[in-house]
Amino acid sequence: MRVAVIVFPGSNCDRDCLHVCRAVLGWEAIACWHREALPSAVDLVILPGGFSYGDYLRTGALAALSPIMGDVRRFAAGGGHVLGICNGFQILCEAGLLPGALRINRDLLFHCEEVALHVERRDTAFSSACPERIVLPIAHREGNYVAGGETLRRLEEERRVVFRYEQDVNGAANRIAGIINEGGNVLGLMPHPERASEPLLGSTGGLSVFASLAAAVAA
Amino acid sequence: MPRFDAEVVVMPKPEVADPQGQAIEGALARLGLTGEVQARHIHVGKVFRLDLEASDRAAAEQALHTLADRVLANPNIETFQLKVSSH
Amino acid sequence: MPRFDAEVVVMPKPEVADPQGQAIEGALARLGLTGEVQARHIHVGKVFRLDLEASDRAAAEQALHTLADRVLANPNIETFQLKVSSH
Amino acid sequence: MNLAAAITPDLVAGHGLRPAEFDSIVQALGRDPTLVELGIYSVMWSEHCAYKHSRPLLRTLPTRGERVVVGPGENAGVIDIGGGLCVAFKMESHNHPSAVEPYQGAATGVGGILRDIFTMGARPIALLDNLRFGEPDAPHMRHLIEGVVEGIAGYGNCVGVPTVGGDIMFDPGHAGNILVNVMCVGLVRTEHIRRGQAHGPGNAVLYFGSPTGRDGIHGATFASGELSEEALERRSAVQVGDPFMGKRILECTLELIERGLVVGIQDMGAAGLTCSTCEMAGRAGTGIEIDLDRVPQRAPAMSAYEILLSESQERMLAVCEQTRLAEVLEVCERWECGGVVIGQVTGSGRVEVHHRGEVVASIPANHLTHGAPVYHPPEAAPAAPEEFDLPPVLPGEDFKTALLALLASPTIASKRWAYRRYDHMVQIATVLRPGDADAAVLRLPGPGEPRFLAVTSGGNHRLVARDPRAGAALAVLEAARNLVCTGAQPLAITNCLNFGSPERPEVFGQLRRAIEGIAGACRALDIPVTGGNVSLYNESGGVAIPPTPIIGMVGLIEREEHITRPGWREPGDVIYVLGDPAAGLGGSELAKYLVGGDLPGVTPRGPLPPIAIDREVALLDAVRSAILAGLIRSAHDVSDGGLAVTLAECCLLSRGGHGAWIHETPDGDLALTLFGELPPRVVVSVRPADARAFEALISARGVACAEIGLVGLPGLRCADQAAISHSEMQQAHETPPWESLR
Ligand SMILES: Nc1ncnc2c1ncn2[C@@H]1O[C@H](COP(=O)(O)OP(=O)(O)O)[C@@H](O)[C@H]1O
Ligand SMILES: [Mg+2]
Repeated sequence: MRVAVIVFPGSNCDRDCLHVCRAVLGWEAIACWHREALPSAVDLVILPGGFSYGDYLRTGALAALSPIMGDVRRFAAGGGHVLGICNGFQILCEAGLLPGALRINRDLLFHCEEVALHVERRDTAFSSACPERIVLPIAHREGNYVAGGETLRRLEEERRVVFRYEQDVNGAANRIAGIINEGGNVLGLMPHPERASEPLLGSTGGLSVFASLAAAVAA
Repeated sequence: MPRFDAEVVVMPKPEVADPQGQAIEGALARLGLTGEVQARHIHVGKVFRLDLEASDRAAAEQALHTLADRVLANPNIETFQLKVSSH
Repeated sequence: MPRFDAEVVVMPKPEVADPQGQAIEGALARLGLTGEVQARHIHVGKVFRLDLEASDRAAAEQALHTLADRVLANPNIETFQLKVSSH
Repeated sequence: MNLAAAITPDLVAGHGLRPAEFDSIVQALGRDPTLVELGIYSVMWSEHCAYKHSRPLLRTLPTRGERVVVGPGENAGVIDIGGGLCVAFKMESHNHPSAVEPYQGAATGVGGILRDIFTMGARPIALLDNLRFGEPDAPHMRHLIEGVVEGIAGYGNCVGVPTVGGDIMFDPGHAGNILVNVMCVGLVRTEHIRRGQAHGPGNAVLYFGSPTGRDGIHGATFASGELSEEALERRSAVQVGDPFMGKRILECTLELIERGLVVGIQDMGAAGLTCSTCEMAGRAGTGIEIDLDRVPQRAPAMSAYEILLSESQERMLAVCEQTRLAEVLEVCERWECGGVVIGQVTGSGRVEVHHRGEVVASIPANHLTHGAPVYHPPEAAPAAPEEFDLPPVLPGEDFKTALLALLASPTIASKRWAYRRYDHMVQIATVLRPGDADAAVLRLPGPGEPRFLAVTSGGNHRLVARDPRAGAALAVLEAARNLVCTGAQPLAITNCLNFGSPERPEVFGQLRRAIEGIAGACRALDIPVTGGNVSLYNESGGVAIPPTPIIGMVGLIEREEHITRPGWREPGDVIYVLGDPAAGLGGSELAKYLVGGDLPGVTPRGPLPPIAIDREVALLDAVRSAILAGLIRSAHDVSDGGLAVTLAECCLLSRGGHGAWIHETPDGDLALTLFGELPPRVVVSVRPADARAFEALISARGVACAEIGLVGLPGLRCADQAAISHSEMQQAHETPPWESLR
């Protein structure tokens, strides 16, 4: 498994993703600066969490315009797997790779805590190894998913909501925590699977997301 | 090159929830700051002010539109208004 | 009671650092999004649009000023402009 | 040289310089200073930079130890934790800026302490914040609390450094002058440690980060030829933090250092460019020559005075060899943080500043950094605290009411409302998170079995107000107890001394005693002080804040199995309280509850009971040995609210939801046993099978050890009192501070 973790100015979970990929999963993981080209022959691209461009303008908006996003777009168009975590999800929405947008939480506050998720589908590249329910940490102030009524209806109809909060944590439409694109190869997820991948840190719910990806790539 | 003062106002689309506007409305109701006067339907947007250097006003307006549409606003959830005036 | 459309524009004071404006300017310069046209001195502020119900325009203006000064703007680092028009 | 503005005695006084200080300046320069030089001296010789009142006292702190790599005097202290790894840590105050503009004041406080850490070459791995507010129910105070907490979150979250600890206390004595202290901890490999020293005449002086604006310029308070009316108006612009730039200069600095591209480096904090150039030259015994025309500027037409004294945030100054300059600038470009050579290192021993073709300042660096006078102001012994009569002991049913009230009181209640807004998990190393235990525990990187760093910061100023020497010693001991309860060995402290005006004899008396107390406790624990900060003149309306020394401490846990938590583990485990019996209820949270509040003037209630530091050290040793021997299942420090609150927390933190049945009250009286707070104690639980071995180990160390009960069914049952359920305790404890006072 060869993974590229994209580093934008202001990304701050890049090192965490690299650590989990390398030290926990034993994958080959490459940090890729946003002004460089995407390395060849990668199996997975991760857009990590953080505050790309300081979250200025809109979360993810400036990063979505970064040179590397052209490569990511082509990679995704070719069927490559892309996982956007937290800020990465925001970037995918801003880049138009996923529909909708993430706005400020209903209570206007940053939330750092563990939340329970219902895994809506276990037949995707990102969730095939997940149990029905997983607990993952969230850490965001802009995690309130919004989309037009038509888009929401399609998302639900096409079963593209893969992860749903059990409780309403931030005001997100239909308690959406993670969605997938039409091709099933691009997933945006507000909670942080990389923060729940080692028993020492309290929980391992996130491992199942990575295990799903490993299976999908191997298939 | 001529210079222009430009302004872009970006507002949330009316159908998109505006938690900031709602929070302010709630706070105002509680504080009773405005006395007899009722404040309602508060919406919070962003304003960008900048200088543009362009060959003429049409070029400036064109560039500003591109900027607003591609960068400053997210057309999924926001609308924008432009203003260009001579410096 | 008569209704008024009100708008408050809150901008960072010119002497105060505007990291957001600076970051956007830097990103735009690198991306070359505005083509031939140069965009400079970008400042980012907030816009509040609301409805006011007041006995008359003066009362509406008065209330809006209180609102802006006490709630919507942070006088330490921001200035504001008001606009009131009939609905 | 531009001597345009006449240097009048008024101008000198307006710069906060005393006549004798001015004479010393004239003597060192051999002439009158220019206005710019006066401004430079004014900030460099301010209390904040020069420690005029505290330096002789600080010298009495123990600063040596075999692990100390860098002691006080640099941007941060550094200790060696083995395996080629060092810990850099320091604490800083941002009290006054936060009182004026809470969000930005707190945010820039975080930015500043982060810079102090990465400037040493260390990657910041944790932030802690210690906040002191007035009672939270006043609308104005609520605004300050919200702003400060949001500001800390805003900066720390964005930069990606977890905020893992600290404390928050509410006291009418801080209502007019809130305190915002922030601590940062970083990791650095020994070979990457850098100092703020400008070695090597001929080397380039490089500026990177944000441009300079008219932010936070203090100095003179009135106009002069150079400073127009309008300039004055603009002058004190509030500093606005830019965490995005903060993150970029962090990464840029660490890359420059790791690649060996800088000789010395320093951030621009208080007094900006002036302070960093002078300190870097002063420490290296060299000189520096800079040209202000090359300094990136945000505002038009800035004067030399303004550029030099600006406190714009996120700016760095580095010294590099000319031959490596191209590489240096490439790194700066990559991280998008500018990078301009503004001067060079000289051998002159002077800081020489050019602006628009003129020399506007030329000062011996050493005189600026080390020439400031030292004052020994008159001091008075703090007034003896009034004795205070407690209402008679708690009548029967009231135990439950009292405990729930204490759990909900703002200072004791859970601080989840605050730390939930802080990203405390980023960097995926936080093993014990805020709210989990007495200290935060972080996984250290490295090959092999993981090791852990425990960090804590705090200080109960109410004890210091009652007895500055003993109270400050207790703050050090509490920090150590917090670490020990998680299984760590305490290694070193930093501190922030928040006091009123040292020119008040009683305040200076408090300061001296507090420093003596800190020094004494550190000596007894055999741990050094590696740095800190002094914040004086914390007053409002002519009244000083309660003396508030805050202690930050780091410790090491060598093995995962030594990490200890406060929550009960298994029903049937035996509960012990370790330490001498409670010596009274004066000054306790219970007393405060019974008299109905913390009225100003009532706070220091009665003298502290005598504290035998050697017995406290023995207690810590005993707990730690028992943890290392694998005899302890859970450990929790007894502090505010006494044993009752501690036991409630052990229940709430029990992952299995276990409760406790307390059948013994060894101090005789129930109220005293459960609500007495001093001398310090620790609650532990032990497997029944280990009880004998445990008792033997503890008593062999001469430490008092009383079995008080058993871990059992959910809820807390004490002797013949009504049981209190988990949900009742939970609900009280999770009450946000502004609601409990409604
Ligand atoms: N209370 C204190 N205890 C120990 N050392 C202190 C204390 N206060 C300041 N120092 C040390 O004095 C030096 C100067 O401190 P300071 O002026 O705050 O540095 P900076 O400007 O870099 O923040 C630092 O090394 C600091 O650690
Ligand atoms: Mg410093």
